[in-house]
Amino acid sequence: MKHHLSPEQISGDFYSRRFEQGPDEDTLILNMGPQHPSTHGVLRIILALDGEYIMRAEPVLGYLHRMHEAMAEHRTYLGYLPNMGRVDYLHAVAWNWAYVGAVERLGGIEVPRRAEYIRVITCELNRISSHLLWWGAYLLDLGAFTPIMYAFDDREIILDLLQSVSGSRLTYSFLRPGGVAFDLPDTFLDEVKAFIPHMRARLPMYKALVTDNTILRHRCEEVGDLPLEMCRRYGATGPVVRGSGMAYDVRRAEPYGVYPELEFEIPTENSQDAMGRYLVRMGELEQCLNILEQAVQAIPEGEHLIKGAPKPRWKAPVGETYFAVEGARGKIGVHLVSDGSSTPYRCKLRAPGFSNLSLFAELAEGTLLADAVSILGSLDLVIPEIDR
Amino acid sequence: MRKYIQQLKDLKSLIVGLFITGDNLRKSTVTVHYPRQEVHNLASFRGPIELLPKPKNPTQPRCITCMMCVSTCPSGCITVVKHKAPKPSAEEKQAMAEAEARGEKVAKPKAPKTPKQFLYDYSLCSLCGLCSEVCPVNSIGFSSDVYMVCRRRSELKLDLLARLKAKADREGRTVDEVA
Amino acid sequence: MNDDVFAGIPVLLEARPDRNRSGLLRDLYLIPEGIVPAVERLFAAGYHLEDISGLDTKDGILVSYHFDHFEKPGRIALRVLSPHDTPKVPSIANIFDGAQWHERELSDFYGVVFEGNPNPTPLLLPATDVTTPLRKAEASRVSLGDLIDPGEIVQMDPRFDYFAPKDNTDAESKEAEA
Amino acid sequence: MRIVLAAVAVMAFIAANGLVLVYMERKIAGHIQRRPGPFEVGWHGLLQPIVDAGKLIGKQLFTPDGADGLLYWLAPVVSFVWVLPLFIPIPFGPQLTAFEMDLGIVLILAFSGTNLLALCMAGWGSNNKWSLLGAARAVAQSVAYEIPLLLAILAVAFTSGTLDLSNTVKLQGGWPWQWNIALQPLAFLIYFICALAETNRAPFDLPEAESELTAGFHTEYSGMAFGLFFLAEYANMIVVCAVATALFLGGWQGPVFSGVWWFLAKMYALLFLMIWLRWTYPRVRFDQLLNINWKWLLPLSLANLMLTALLTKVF
Repeated sequence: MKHHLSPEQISGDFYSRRFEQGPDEDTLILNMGPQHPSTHGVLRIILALDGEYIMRAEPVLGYLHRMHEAMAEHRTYLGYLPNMGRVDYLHAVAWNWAYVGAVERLGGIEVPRRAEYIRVITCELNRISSHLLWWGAYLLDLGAFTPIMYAFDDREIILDLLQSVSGSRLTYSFLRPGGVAFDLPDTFLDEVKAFIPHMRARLPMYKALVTDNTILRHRCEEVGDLPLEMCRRYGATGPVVRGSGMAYDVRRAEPYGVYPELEFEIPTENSQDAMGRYLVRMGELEQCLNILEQAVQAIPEGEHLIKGAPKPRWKAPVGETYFAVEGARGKIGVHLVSDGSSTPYRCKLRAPGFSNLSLFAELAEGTLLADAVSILGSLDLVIPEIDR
Repeated sequence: MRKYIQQLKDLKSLIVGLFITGDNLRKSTVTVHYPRQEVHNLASFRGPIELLPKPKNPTQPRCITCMMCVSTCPSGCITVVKHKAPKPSAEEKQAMAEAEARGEKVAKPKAPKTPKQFLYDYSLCSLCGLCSEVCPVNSIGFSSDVYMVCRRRSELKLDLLARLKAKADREGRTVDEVA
Repeated sequence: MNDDVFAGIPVLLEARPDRNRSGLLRDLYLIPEGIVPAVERLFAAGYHLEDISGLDTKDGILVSYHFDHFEKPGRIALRVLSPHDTPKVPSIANIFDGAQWHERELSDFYGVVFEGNPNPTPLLLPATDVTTPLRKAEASRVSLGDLIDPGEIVQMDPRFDYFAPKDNTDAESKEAEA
Repeated sequence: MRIVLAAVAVMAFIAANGLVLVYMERKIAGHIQRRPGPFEVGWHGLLQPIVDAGKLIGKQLFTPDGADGLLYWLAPVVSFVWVLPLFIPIPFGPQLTAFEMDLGIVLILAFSGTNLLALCMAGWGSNNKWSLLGAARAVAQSVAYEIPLLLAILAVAFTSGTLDLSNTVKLQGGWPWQWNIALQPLAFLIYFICALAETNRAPFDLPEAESELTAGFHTEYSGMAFGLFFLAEYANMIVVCAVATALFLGGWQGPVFSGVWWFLAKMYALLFLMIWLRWTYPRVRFDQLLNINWKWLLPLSLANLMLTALLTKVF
């Protein structure tokens, strides 16, 4: 066999230097990504394999890094809003909310009640669409091709609904400090009311086709065993920690908006495995529908944007604040520091996927390659959010 | 032993799955077949921005070149060029000079408020809508153009004034008709 | 209940900020050597690490660790001020494993060296990149006291005087703004 | 002369059925997912497979850096060529057999194992770690599943007392209860599951599991080299379904009238089932795949064989 590769090329790049060939010649060093179907974008994981068993895994980030935090320091408070939809394109409303909430907290801005309800409705719709996409993509990872199409069928309705409010289908940026940019269209609430029973009727089909499927159960159960203590060490939040049996949800732990007025459960699973995280998300779909049902009943009439809401040249008062919301992947935090000018002095974005992915290396050790794919999918990663 | 029986029972779920996909196979398709059909909700889509015409003149924008949109746009995708003030002719200059000599207040000719050029780089735009919100005369709106295609990036640099005129022409609306 | 958590750890400044405005329950400024024992206490008390944020001020680079509790929510911020020329902070990655990535990210952005980080490789920026993109230009840095409102100060080390009351004109102008 | 004619006919049959199967797979997948599938080329996309084939033929053939040229290029050829003999003993109709032989089943079993060699060569020759892992999976999977497959066929051979496929068909009747599946339902089930695994079809498509191994053994192949693997996979599917039809489903014999149409109808019904399964299930994990084989299929097929042997001896 001929090799035209120089020794440097064979030994890999900077990041794989910790994986240099050791005394064990049977070890296979494998680059999973950045172009790999199940790393959901451009995550790269360097694996040391013994057969198909993973001896060591190390994620390498930064392939989708856009330095959103530096952009914040060069844009006005309002001008930074469109960035939020791009950080996590699957749950854009939650990121919008986290940022807008931080600005409101900093500036002491009131939000009209109607706007709070509009935020809840759109945020929960967006959460459903995010979970549906995760569900389909996870099953793609596990080799089932059809569910993602069914999920997209339902997700399309949500995108239509959100389009009718915000005008865009994915990277929504229609929340504003002090409310929302647009009021709901006339037919919107009726359409949401019609959507809720439709979605409820679809969930049993999802369950019968996928959740109960014995092949899927064998792929997920007892895979990626994640004790609660480990979640804590890595700061995992969202469905990951709830799948490990801890009912931690920012909507309840640090209530914001009108969530304290809405009744919903926090689904948890004690199995601590990939199936637990799967079931938590499926349970959340139902809870989102419950929240929606209450919100469309309770939404009051009124203004959607408070009078005197920040204009583009608005200057935030001096100070710092930390505001967290519950995104589809966990706790989204925005740490905002203002020096009194019209641009943020510092905007730190806490991405839930960042912490959730950091535990992958420990979780994947000793598992099969196929299990690693299953674990990776069960963490519900969105790489742009992790790299920011 | 119980484990094995349970595993056999679980096989039922495979049959159920087959019935579900089989049921869907029987049903009609749900996709929209693009060239033959179109989606129904294009109107609510907020696509590339466009200039809104004056109520009485569909070829003229309402824009007063206040430059609010230019300074607000987070990605700097709007360029507005103002008209220059018309140069007074020799006679007018003379008249002005005479008037000034008389100690009267002279009104210098003012530039028209309408924009000379209104350029928009769609490739940079993130469709946040801040420009349309800050516009004092409500001159910027969203088009619902979802079918815009281009071969190179430079084609995304749009001349909104020309597009406004083209739109008026396309709709066959002229100044006279409106008036 | 939290009062015992940091007992015996040297604290430069402890503040109780307005929770509705800052989102923080407690706010502690520590010396670099104090961060590891303090974080160990938090780990034992069942806290989890939210993130590590940096802040470039005139007085140095402020590293803020945010912690929260799953069952007893209440955000605690620990902060370490580090000089611009040799920013060195002990790593807490051996206590909270998740801190490894946060620290690496901060090293990328601010050039802060976290001593003892098990894998001090660049995380988000290329390995060849030596720029520290979030460090501000000398002229645009603002002093710590002009950025952060500490709220009610519980205890203060006299050496740590960034939040000490300044002359009245400053306070008056702030009032006028408000 | 007959052999040459048969070879040409078999090649034409494989190519034609390959095209039909590509179309069928994509259409069924589409409709299961509530979308029309190929639609633009020809009426309801009927010409799509031909266009696909044209695209594959037109593509550049590419040898990766450090690949073993001989193994790398031999693999797709071997994979395709050794499928051809498999068609020789298959009785499509009463007279429609390429070459009647007493040991037809043995020939098929012998040659079906060689496809594995091609996968092995492809995996090793590509100088790609994903390909190698795919090849390793293919070997373990094929070797394991060959055994219950063989035992299931053996059970049928016991009941009918012949290894000649034509004779097996002739011994069955036209109506479903006269078919071997009525006598050997368990053997049929085992055979069908093993056939899925042998042809690397979902849920047992581990050697090419694209979400794990990008594309498994054919990661590096482009153009018609990939096309040959593709064609061989479909040809193998046809073979296993044809053998199942002959052994278990009464071959060309059918109610009311008999003939080649019955054979093709039954064969395509099985192919449809295979496609249907693929678009319904997730993929099993590798250790589970082997567990299914060693813990379930092998003991069951052995028990089935013993029982069959006992019953044939008694009656």
